[in-house]
Amino acid sequence: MKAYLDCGSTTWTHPQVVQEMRKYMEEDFGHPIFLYELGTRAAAAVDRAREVIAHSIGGKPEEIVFTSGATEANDIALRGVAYANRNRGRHIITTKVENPSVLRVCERLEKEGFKVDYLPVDSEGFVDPKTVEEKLTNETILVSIGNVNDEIGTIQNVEEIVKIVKERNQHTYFHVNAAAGYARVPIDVGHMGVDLLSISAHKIHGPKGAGALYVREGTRIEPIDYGYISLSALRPGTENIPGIMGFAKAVELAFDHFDAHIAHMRKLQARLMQGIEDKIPHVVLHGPRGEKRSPANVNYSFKGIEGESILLRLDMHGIAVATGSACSTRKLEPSHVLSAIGVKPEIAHGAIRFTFTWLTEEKEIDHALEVLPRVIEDLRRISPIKPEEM
Amino acid sequence: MKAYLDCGSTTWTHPQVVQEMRKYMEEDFGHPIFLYELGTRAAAAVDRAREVIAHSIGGKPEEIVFTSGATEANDIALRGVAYANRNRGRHIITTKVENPSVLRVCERLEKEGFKVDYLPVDSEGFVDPKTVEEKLTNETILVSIGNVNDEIGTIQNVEEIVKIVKERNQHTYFHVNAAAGYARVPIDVGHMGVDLLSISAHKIHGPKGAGALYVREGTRIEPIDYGYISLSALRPGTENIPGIMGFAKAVELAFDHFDAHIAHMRKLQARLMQGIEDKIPHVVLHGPRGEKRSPANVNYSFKGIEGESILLRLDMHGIAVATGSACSTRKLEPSHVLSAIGVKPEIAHGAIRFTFTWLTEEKEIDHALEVLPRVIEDLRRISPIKPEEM
Amino acid sequence: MPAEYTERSLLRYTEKVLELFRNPKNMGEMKDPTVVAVEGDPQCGDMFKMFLRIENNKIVDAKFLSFGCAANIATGSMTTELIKGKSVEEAEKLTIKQITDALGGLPALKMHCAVLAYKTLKKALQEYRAKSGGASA
Amino acid sequence: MPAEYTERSLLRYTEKVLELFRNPKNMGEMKDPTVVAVEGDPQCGDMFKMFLRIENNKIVDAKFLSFGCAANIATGSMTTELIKGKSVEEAEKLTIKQITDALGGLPALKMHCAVLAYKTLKKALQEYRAKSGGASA
Ligand SMILES: Cc1ncc(COP(=O)(O)O)c(C=O)c1O
Ligand SMILES: Cc1ncc(COP(=O)(O)O)c(C=O)c1O
Repeated sequence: MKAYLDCGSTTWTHPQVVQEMRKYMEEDFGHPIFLYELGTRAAAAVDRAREVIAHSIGGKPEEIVFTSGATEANDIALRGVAYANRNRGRHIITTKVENPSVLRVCERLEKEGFKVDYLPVDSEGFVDPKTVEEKLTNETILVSIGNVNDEIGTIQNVEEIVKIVKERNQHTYFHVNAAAGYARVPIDVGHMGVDLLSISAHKIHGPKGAGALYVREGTRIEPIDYGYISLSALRPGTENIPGIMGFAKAVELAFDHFDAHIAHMRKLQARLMQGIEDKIPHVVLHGPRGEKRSPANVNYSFKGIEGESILLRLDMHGIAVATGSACSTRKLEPSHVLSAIGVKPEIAHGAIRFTFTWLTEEKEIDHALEVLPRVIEDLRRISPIKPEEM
Repeated sequence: MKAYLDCGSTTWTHPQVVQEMRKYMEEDFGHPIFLYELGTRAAAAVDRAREVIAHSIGGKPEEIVFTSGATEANDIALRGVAYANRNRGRHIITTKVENPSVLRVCERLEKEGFKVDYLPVDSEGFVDPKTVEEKLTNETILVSIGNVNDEIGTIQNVEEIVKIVKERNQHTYFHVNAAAGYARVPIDVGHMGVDLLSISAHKIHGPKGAGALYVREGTRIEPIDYGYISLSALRPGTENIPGIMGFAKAVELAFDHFDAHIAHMRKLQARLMQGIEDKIPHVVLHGPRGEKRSPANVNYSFKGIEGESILLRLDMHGIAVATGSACSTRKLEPSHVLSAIGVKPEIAHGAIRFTFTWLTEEKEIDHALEVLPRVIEDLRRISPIKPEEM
Repeated sequence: MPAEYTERSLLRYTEKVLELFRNPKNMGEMKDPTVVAVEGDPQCGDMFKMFLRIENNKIVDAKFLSFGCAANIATGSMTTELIKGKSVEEAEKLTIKQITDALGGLPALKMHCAVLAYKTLKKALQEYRAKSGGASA
Repeated sequence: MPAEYTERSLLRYTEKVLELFRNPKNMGEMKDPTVVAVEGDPQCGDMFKMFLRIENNKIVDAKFLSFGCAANIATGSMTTELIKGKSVEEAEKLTIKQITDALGGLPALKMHCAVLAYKTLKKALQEYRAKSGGASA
């Protein structure tokens, strides 16, 4: 029995997605810029994909730029807007709990002379809209806030924050990194009022190497990369057409029964949280409970033991989870998100993130719930630290 | 009957490549940065791919950086080296006949204060090594020259040029865009003495969305993109593992019978050139004849008629070819390569490029040779220009 | 997003254009035309030659030759179709927009090809006026 | 290419490390140890406790507890294995390199975990010397 509970990091590709990709690899493999039939078929396919993806977020097809993933989409959004608007101002606002794909770009922009404010969050990961208001200046050209936190599942109140930003200055652009929230929570760029939004295919059972950036019509943005231009000057290079078509197929599959998917994930989530809290003492939930938590995310610390050891023990039973900062294990620092919500380092080190999708099966949750208590108990037995004293 | 003779633009993905990709999409789909088994399998797979690709160009596995294609590889190579060495000098040398993925980056660098010399070429597309020598200064930090011209197939004498560059200054880096030459002509980075080399998967029956940059150990280079770092800080973002594995499989298939592949392409090439010259009057070959021409490239102008019309007529018979500058049809200017070798605009407009690979079949060439004379004759009949008067 | 970053439709032809490219109308030389006009320059990528036979101020036949792309050929077909059977005055009133609308639109980058056929027509009609001594209405 | 741009092996464990993580040796508490030492700080991500039973200047048993990652646990296993049955003098001569070599190497980023077990051993041995009044050779 296996349980893949690290869907927040990446997912397997749906067989129907693979099938779709195969078509664009073996049959309609043409280069979309050329006028012969194979080329126009490829171009028409990309147009269809553009429509599917635009539709899923309430945007227009021509507002979709295909990228190699959310990392690249975030980089284009942030630096592309910063460079194109530097004459209007050099101030950017983001939060302390963004994904590294946003934070690293902001740090780079700081080196290049931009000023970036990293907003604090409360103990559940929420940004207080008032803090945004306080930081806004006439120099603020861009605000970037993820709609769902990838580590602790906090669903940010983006709409309200956008309203505050736009009331202060219509021309301050708003970017949302939606890699963790896409297909987990409803997204409508019109309703939310955002100007740029990043998504990634491999988090929704689409292929790795495909993502998209929504760029509202009229947004002042310039390329950050240069070279051979095929369909889009904002993202040079021959399009990954099979990736794009696989992405679109994954979007169709994810949004076809969206409400049922959410309900399924909510059920898995409740079962997992209940099970952990019933069966294991000395646990700490990270992030909010209820409606304001992503249905796809559960994150607990198990006091007195260390996350990597839990991860590797669970792996011995075919269970895949993430620990600490799922995206920055390399730094060996406690997760920046857990630090930002005020979790003590010794607790943060024992944090385990379980993430799933609409395709995760209940029996995977049950398998985890069977193995986890034993693993925690075993590791606590060999730890010099008593959980009740932490 | 169909004939796909635009392999220089892109190729279909080999079924074995698709099979390999499927494995990394549906089974070993893990994120390579994580320590659980699925993650380590993915990481180990990437290491294997690195070895296969390094081996194919005579480099070391750790000198391979995976990218989304040659466009991105060229951008990282050129701007990455330029930025990291700007304190040593701001002079770059390239040629007038490079692919737009090199030229557009050079133009960008000029805007940022670098000085770029674009070397002329002779009537067959060759760079005179002496012109390189003349342009080299103490400020020259980088020379970038493609080993094979994608439009007219000229095989550049890279080795000799590298020698001249390195004799003048060991620290001047040498970059080769090998997207058009990879798997068509032998490449050995050690033997050639180059520091950076770009390749692309979709030109060798691998997937779109995958490429690689060879970066010699010790090369001073910095990233041009920022964000979430998975395996390589030079190219952020979650790796396109299926793309990488598909690329490696394509490399194996391409290099497994390399000599036989070359012989096959030479045979197709001779057959096509002979056929065109025998059957159609008033044609002009672009690029060299013989050993110094890529075995995968044939390029003729058909006087008195226009390339796009030829392309679309051939397409009516299932034949795909490229016209003018295969990579810049959008500009409606005669191909920059044909201009650089001194072809008159009215001749350049009638240029048709036929490109193939080791998998192209002789009967495709024969089909083209059957259809082409009729198409040329038909179009000449409705042209106001007499080919014999051009 | 600025238009220059979404160039996907800058080069695509409509089905109508492709249909007229594949099966062009009125293509070829004409013997004994009333008037002939040439516009364009092969160095710039296209050249267009139009033949008109005009009887009693009515265009009874129109033909063309083209050294040009599909847009050029399709526009030539459409232009000659639109004026055949019309009076010279009617032909003089034909606008470039009417031609491209009839083609279902042309990619932005190919507009100059449509203009070439149109310019050649204008030139031919002027020549006809000059020859026949009549002024345009 | 600068090392910082190829981090693929910064975190990977050898099979030996994973094996010792999965089946650790000498893990657990010891009743009546001759000496106990603790190093590290849970705030920094790891804490290590070592128990030694020393008879006639010989380490007859060694055990450890760990609040730490796989590297920490594997290094604890290896360190205790390497000193069991050795004299105190021999144990004092053990180097950090001997431990990591025996593990087939450790990812660069995890070296400090190995050092922690080593430091705890040193501390335990010092304590033993202090307690028993003997100085190190
Ligand atoms: C919130 C968030 N943003 C961005 C990324 C990076 O996306 P990608 O892997 O598509 O580059 C991830 C996943 O790694 C993520 O979880
Ligand atoms: C010589 C050359 N360089 C670079 C490229 C761009 O490569 P890619 O499509 O992998 O971005 C191409 C093909 O379009 C090419 O022919």
